[in-house]
Amino acid sequence: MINFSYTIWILLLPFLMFLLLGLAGHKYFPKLSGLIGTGGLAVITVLSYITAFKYFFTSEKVEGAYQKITAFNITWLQLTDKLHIDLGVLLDPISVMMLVMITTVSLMVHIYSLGYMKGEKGFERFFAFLSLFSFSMLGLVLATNIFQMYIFWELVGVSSFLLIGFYYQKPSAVRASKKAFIVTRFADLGFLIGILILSFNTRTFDFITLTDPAGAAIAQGGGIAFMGLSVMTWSMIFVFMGGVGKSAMFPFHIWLPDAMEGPTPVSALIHAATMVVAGVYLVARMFPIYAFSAPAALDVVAYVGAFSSLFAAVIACTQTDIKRVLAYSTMSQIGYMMLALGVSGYGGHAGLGYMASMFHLFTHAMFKALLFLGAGAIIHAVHTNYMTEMGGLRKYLPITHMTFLIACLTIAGIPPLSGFFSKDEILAAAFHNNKLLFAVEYAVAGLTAFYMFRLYFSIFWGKDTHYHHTPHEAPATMTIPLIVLAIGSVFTGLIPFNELVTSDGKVFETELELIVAIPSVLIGLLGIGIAFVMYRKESEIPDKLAATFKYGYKWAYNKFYMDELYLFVTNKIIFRYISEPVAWFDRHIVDGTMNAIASVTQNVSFRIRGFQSGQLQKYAFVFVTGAIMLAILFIYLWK
Amino acid sequence: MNTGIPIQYFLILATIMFFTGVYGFLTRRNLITILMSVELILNSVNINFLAFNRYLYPNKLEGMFFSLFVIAVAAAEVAVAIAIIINIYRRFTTINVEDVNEMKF
Amino acid sequence: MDILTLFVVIPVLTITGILFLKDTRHVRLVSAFGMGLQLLLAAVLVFLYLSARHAGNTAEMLFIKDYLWFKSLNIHYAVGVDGISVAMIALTSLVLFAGIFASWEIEYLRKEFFISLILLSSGVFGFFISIDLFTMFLFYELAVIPMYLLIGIWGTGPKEYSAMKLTLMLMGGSALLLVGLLGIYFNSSPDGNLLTFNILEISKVVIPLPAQRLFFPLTFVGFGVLGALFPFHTWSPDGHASAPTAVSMLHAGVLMKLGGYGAFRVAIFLMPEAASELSWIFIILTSISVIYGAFGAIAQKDLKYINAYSSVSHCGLVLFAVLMMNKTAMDGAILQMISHGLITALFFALIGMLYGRTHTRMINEMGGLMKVIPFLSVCYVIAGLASLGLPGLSGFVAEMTIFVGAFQHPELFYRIVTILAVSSIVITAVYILRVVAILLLGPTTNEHFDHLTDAKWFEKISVVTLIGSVAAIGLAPFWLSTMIGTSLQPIVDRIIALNPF
Amino acid sequence: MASNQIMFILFAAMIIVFSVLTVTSRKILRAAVYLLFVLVSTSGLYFMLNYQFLAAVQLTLYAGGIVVLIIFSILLTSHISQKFESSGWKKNVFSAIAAITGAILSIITILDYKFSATTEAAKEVDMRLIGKSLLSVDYDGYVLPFEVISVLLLATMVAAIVIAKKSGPAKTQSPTLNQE
Repeated sequence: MINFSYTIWILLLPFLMFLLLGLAGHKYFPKLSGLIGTGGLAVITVLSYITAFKYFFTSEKVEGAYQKITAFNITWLQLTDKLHIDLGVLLDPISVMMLVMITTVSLMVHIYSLGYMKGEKGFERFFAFLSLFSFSMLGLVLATNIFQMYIFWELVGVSSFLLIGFYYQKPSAVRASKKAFIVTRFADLGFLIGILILSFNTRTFDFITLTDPAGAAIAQGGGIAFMGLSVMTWSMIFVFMGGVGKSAMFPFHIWLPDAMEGPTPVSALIHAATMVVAGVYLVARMFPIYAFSAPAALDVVAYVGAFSSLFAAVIACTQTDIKRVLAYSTMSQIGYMMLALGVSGYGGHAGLGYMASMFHLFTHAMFKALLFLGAGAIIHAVHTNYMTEMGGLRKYLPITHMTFLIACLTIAGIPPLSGFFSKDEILAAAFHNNKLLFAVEYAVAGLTAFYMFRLYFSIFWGKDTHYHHTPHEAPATMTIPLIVLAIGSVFTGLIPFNELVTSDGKVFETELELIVAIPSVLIGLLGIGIAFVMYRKESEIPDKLAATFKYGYKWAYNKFYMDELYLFVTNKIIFRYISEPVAWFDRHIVDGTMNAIASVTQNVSFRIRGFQSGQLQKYAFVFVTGAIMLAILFIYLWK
Repeated sequence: MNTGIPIQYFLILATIMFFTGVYGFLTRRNLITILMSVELILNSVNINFLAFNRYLYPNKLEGMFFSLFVIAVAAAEVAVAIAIIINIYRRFTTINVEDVNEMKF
Repeated sequence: MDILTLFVVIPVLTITGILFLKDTRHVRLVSAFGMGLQLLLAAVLVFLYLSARHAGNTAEMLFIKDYLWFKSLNIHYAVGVDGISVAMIALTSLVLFAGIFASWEIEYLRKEFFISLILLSSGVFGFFISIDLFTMFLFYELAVIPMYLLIGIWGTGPKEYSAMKLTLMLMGGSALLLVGLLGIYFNSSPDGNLLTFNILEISKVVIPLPAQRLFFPLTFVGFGVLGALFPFHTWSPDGHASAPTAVSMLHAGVLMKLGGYGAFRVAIFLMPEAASELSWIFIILTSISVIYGAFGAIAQKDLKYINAYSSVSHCGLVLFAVLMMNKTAMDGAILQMISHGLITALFFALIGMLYGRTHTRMINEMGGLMKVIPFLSVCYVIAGLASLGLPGLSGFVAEMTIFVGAFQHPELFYRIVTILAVSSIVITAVYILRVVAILLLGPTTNEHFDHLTDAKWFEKISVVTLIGSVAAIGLAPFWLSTMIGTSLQPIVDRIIALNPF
Repeated sequence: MASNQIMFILFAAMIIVFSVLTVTSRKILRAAVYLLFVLVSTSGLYFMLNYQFLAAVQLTLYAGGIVVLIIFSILLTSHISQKFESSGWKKNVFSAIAAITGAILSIITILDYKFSATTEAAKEVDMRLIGKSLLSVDYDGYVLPFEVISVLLLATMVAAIVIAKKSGPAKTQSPTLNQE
C-alpha cells in the first residue's frame, strides 16, 4: 500500500495561503501576492500530479479495479452514535482525475491572472479568494463523505460569490453575485434535505459505505415508498437538486450568465471548468446509489441534462455578449455530461456513459477554460464584451486567434481534437440507451458548432471595426496559459479514460463507433459551414433570419424570460406577498395584540388614578366615609 | 364635683367636637385652618380620655398622662406643621390645600 | 471561596470599584479590567472542568457548593456546573468582554452605564451557575431588570416605550415562570419528604403527570418569552432597536439564551413526559418562529430590526431543537445558543459602530461602505456569512447539528417540520445578502460617507474577539460539541427512560 | 339643677358653638380666636373633672402656645382681614353628611353602651404624684414616654428650624406680598 497521507497538504496549503494573503497580504506584500498565490498553487499542482501518477500507475488494483483509498480522515463533529462528519481525503479515479484537472486549470488561470489583473485594485484580495476557491474545490472533490462535500460545496458557493462580486462597486456585479449565491443556496437546500433523508435511512455519511454496490446502504434503501417513489429516489432527487443548482442546469441556470460579471479568469476557472461541474461530480460520486437504488432519479438526471443542453444551445445562438455565449455553451456542455451519467449503467460497457461523462468533463475543462481565457484576452484588448463591436481581430491578436480557433474546433467535435472523442462517447452512450435523448444531443452538437463559429467569425473575421486604440496581443503571462491549454485541448482526447476512470474501477474496451461518429462530425461541419456563410463577412442573412423567426428569436434572445419569471417570484411573491405581509402582521396583529393589552391596562389605570388626585381633603373624605361605613358594617350589619 | 353629670354627656360633647373637627378638616381650604381643625379633634380625644379615666378608673392615671402626652405631641406637631406650611407658602405662594397637589399620580 | 461564586463576586467587586471612582474616565478601564478578569476566570473554569472530566470525574455537576439561606422554604444557594453551563459562562464572558469595548465611548452617565451593564452580567452568571430553582429565578430577575434602565436611559428612538414593553413582557413571562417553578417545588417530593428547589434532587423523582401537564407549558412559555417564542417575541425588535450597542449585544447574545437554557434545563429536564406529550404544540410555534422571523427580516429597513428578526428566527431554532429531545438536536441547540450569541453580538457591535459613523441605521440611506471603512465592512460580511451558515464559522456547525439531530426523530411529522425549518437557511441567505449588497457594496451613495474613519483600537478588540471565537468554534467544533454532549448524556438518558419512543 | 351641671352646660355650649364657628368662620384670624375659646372652655372641663394640672397645661400650652403660634403663621401667610371664598357647596354638604352620620353613629353607640360605674375610691391627683409617676421607673411609671417626648420635642425644634429655613437664594420672596 502506498502512503498517500501527504495529500492532506493539497488541502491545507491553499487554506494557509488564503489566510496568509487574506490577513496579511493587503498590508505587507500587496505586489507579491500574485506570485505567492501562483507559487503555492504550482506546488499543489505538482503534488497532484505525483498523486495521480502514483494512484493510477503504482497503486495495487484488487480484481483489476482501482480501489477507493481513504488517505486521511479525522472526525470533525460527532453527531449521533453512527453519524459523524469527517474531514479527510478520499482518492479514487474520479477524485484523482478531478484533482489533476482542477490544479492544471487553476494554475493556468493563476498565471493568466498575473497579467490580466495586474494593477487592479484588490490584486491581493483576488488571489486570496482564488486560494479560498482552490481550497474549497479541492476539498469538495476529495471529500470522504457526503457531509464534507456539502461543507465544501457551500464554501465553493461563497468563494464564487466573493469572486463574482469582486468589482464590488459595480451594481451589476453585486446583483449577480447575490443572485448566484441565493439561487445555488436554494438548490443546496435540496442537497441538504437529500442528505438528511439519505442519512436517516442509511445511517452513514461515508461515501465508501454508501456507494459500495454490495453494501447495506444500497441493499436496504429502496424499500419505503412515499408518493409513488421510494425514499431513496426522493433523497437522490433532492441531492441532485444541489447538483442542478451548482451546475446551472435548468431551472436553476439563471445565475450562470450573470456570473460573467466577475473577472474573466474567474469565469474561466469557476464558471466554466471547475465549480460548475461539481454537480456532475456529485452525481458521479453517488452513482452506484443512483444506478441501483434510484433509477427513476437517474432518469431525472438524464432529462434535465438533455433539456438544459438544448435550451442553453438555443439561447447561445442569439446572445451577443461573448462571455454570455460561452456561459450558455458551458451550461449546454454540462447538460451533455449530466445526460451521459443519466443514460449510464453500472459496470463494464454499460458504464460507458459514466466514463464518457468524466471524459467530457476533463476535456471540457481544458477547452472551455481556453475559450474563456481567450475571451479575456480579447476583452482586454478591445475593452468591450459585445461581439457586435468587434471584428477582424485576427490581425491584431494572432496567438489568441489560433488558440481560440483550436478551442472552437474542439468544442465543435472535429477530430482528432479532444472534444471529438469525449463527445462521441457521450453520443454513443445515448444512442445505445435512449434514442430520443440521442436525437436531442445530436441536434445540440450542430447548434454548438454553429454558435461557436458564429462567435469565432464575428470576432476574428467579419467587418473591419475601427478601434480607439489599436488592439495588441496580451503579455506573455496571458498567452502562455492559452498555449498550454490549447495543447491540452488537442491532446487530452488521447488519454485512455476507459482504463482509468470507469464506473466500477475496472478497465473495459471501447471502440470508435463510426455509426455515431461520422454523422456527429458531419453535423458539426454543417454548423461551421452555416456560421461561415452567415458571419464570415458582413451579411444580411442573420438579420433576415431573425426577422423570419421573430418570436422565436425574441424569446431566445431574452433567455425565454426565465430571469423575469424569477424576478417575479422573488420580488412579487416572496417580497411583496410574503415578507411584507409577515412584517405587517407582526407589527400590527401580534405586536398590536401586545400593545392592546398594554393600552387596555393603561386606560383602566388612567380611570383609576382619578382617585389619586393629590387633593388631601378628598383622601380624608374617603377615609372618613370609609371608616364610618366600616363602623356601620361591623356594628350593625355584621353582628 | 362632677356628680350629676353622666359620662355620656362628656362623650357626646367630645363626639360633637370631634366631628366638627372632621367637618372642618374636610371643608376648609386654608392649611392653617385645617391645622386648627386637627387641634379640635385632638382636644375632643383628650376629653374622652379624661372622662373615662375619671368615671371608670378613678384610681389610675393612664388617661391623664395620655392626655398630657397628646398635648405635648400636639405642640410638636403644630410646630413642625407650621414650619412646613410656611415653607409651602414660600414655594407655592399659597397655602390653599387644593393648589398643593403635587403628590398625585 | 469556590470558583463559581467568584463569577458573581467579581462583577460585584467591579461595581464597587466603579462606585468609588472619582474620575469617570477610569470607569471603563476598571470595567475592562474586571471583565477581562472574568474572561480569564472563564478560561480557567473551562480548563478545570475539562481536566476534572479528563481525570474521570463523572458526576453530573461539578464544583457543587450548597448553602442554606432560607430555611422555612428550603431555599439554598446551590451552585454547580456541567459542560453546558461552562460553555454558556464562557460565551457570556466573551460577549461581555467585547461589549465593554464596544461601549468604550459612552459619554452620558458613564459610571451608571457600566454599573448597570455589569450588574446585568452578574445576574446572567448567577443564573448559569445556579442549580437551585429559586436562586436561579432570583438571578434571572436580576438580569432582566437593569435592562430597563439601560434601554430607557441610554437608548435611542422611542426608548421609553421599548424599555417598558421589553420589561413588561419579560415580567409577564417571569410571572408564568414563577408559577411554574412553584408548581415544580410543591410537587418536588411526592412521597412526602422535604420539598426542594434543587434541580438535581428534583430530577431524581418523577413529578406526577397531571402536575407536569399543568406546569410544563407555564415554565416553557415563561422561559420562551425570553427566548423569543412566537407570538411572544415582539419585545425583541423594539427592544433591540432602541438599546445601546453593548446592551443589544448582551441581550441578544446572552440574555435571550437564558430562555433556551432555562427551557431546556428546567422545563424539559424536570418534566420530560409532559414535554414529549405537548411538544407538538411548541414545535409548531417554534417552527413558525424560525420561518416567520426570517421572512419578517426580509422586509425590514432598519439594521437592528433585521437583526432582531433574525434573532427570533435563530432563537426559535434553539427552542425547536430542544423540543426534539434527542441528544444530537439538544447538542445542536446548545451550540446554536453559543454560536448565535457570538454572531449576533458581533452583528450588534458592528451595527453600533456603523451607526456611530453614519448616524443612521436605515439600509436605504447607506451604500458602498466597503470602500470607505473596509475593516468594519469585511467584519460585517463575515458576520453575515456566519449567520447564514457558512462552513468554517460557528453557525454552520450549530445548524447542521440541529438539523441532523432533529431529522433523527422517529415520527414523520417531526421530520417534515424539520424540513420546513431547514428551508430557513435560504431565507436567511436572502436577507443577509440583501443587507450586505445594499449596505456595503456598490458605489458610495452619500458623499458624507467619504470621510468616515475605520475601526479604532477598542472596536477592533471587540470585533476580533468575537470573530475569533466564531471561527474557532466553526473550525474545531469537536471539543465543544463533546463537552456539551457528555453533559447531555444523563439528561437525555433520563428523558429517554421516561419516554420510550 | 346643680351648679356643676350648669357649668358643664355652659362649657359644653361654648365648646360646641365655638367649634362650629372655628370651622365655618370666613375670616381666618377670627377662626383662631374661636379656637382659643374652645381650648379655654376645654380646660374648664378639665377643672370640672378635677385634673387641675392638665387644665393648667392646656391653658398654657394650647391656649398660650399653640394658638399664638397659629396666629403668627396666619400673620405670616395671610392678610388679617382676608376672607376665604367658601368651598363648593357639594363639598360642604357631603362633608356635613359624613360628619353628622359619624356623629350620630357614635352617639347612638355611646348611648347604647352600659358603662359600669366603678366603686373604687378616686385617687387624688396632686402635683407630687404626677411628678413621681412621670419620673418613676416602676410598673406604672412614665419615664420612658417622658424621655421619648423630650427627644421628640428636641427633634421638632431642629426640624422646625431646618424646614422653615430659607433653602436658597432663588426663593427670596416676601411672604406677605404676592398674595392673589
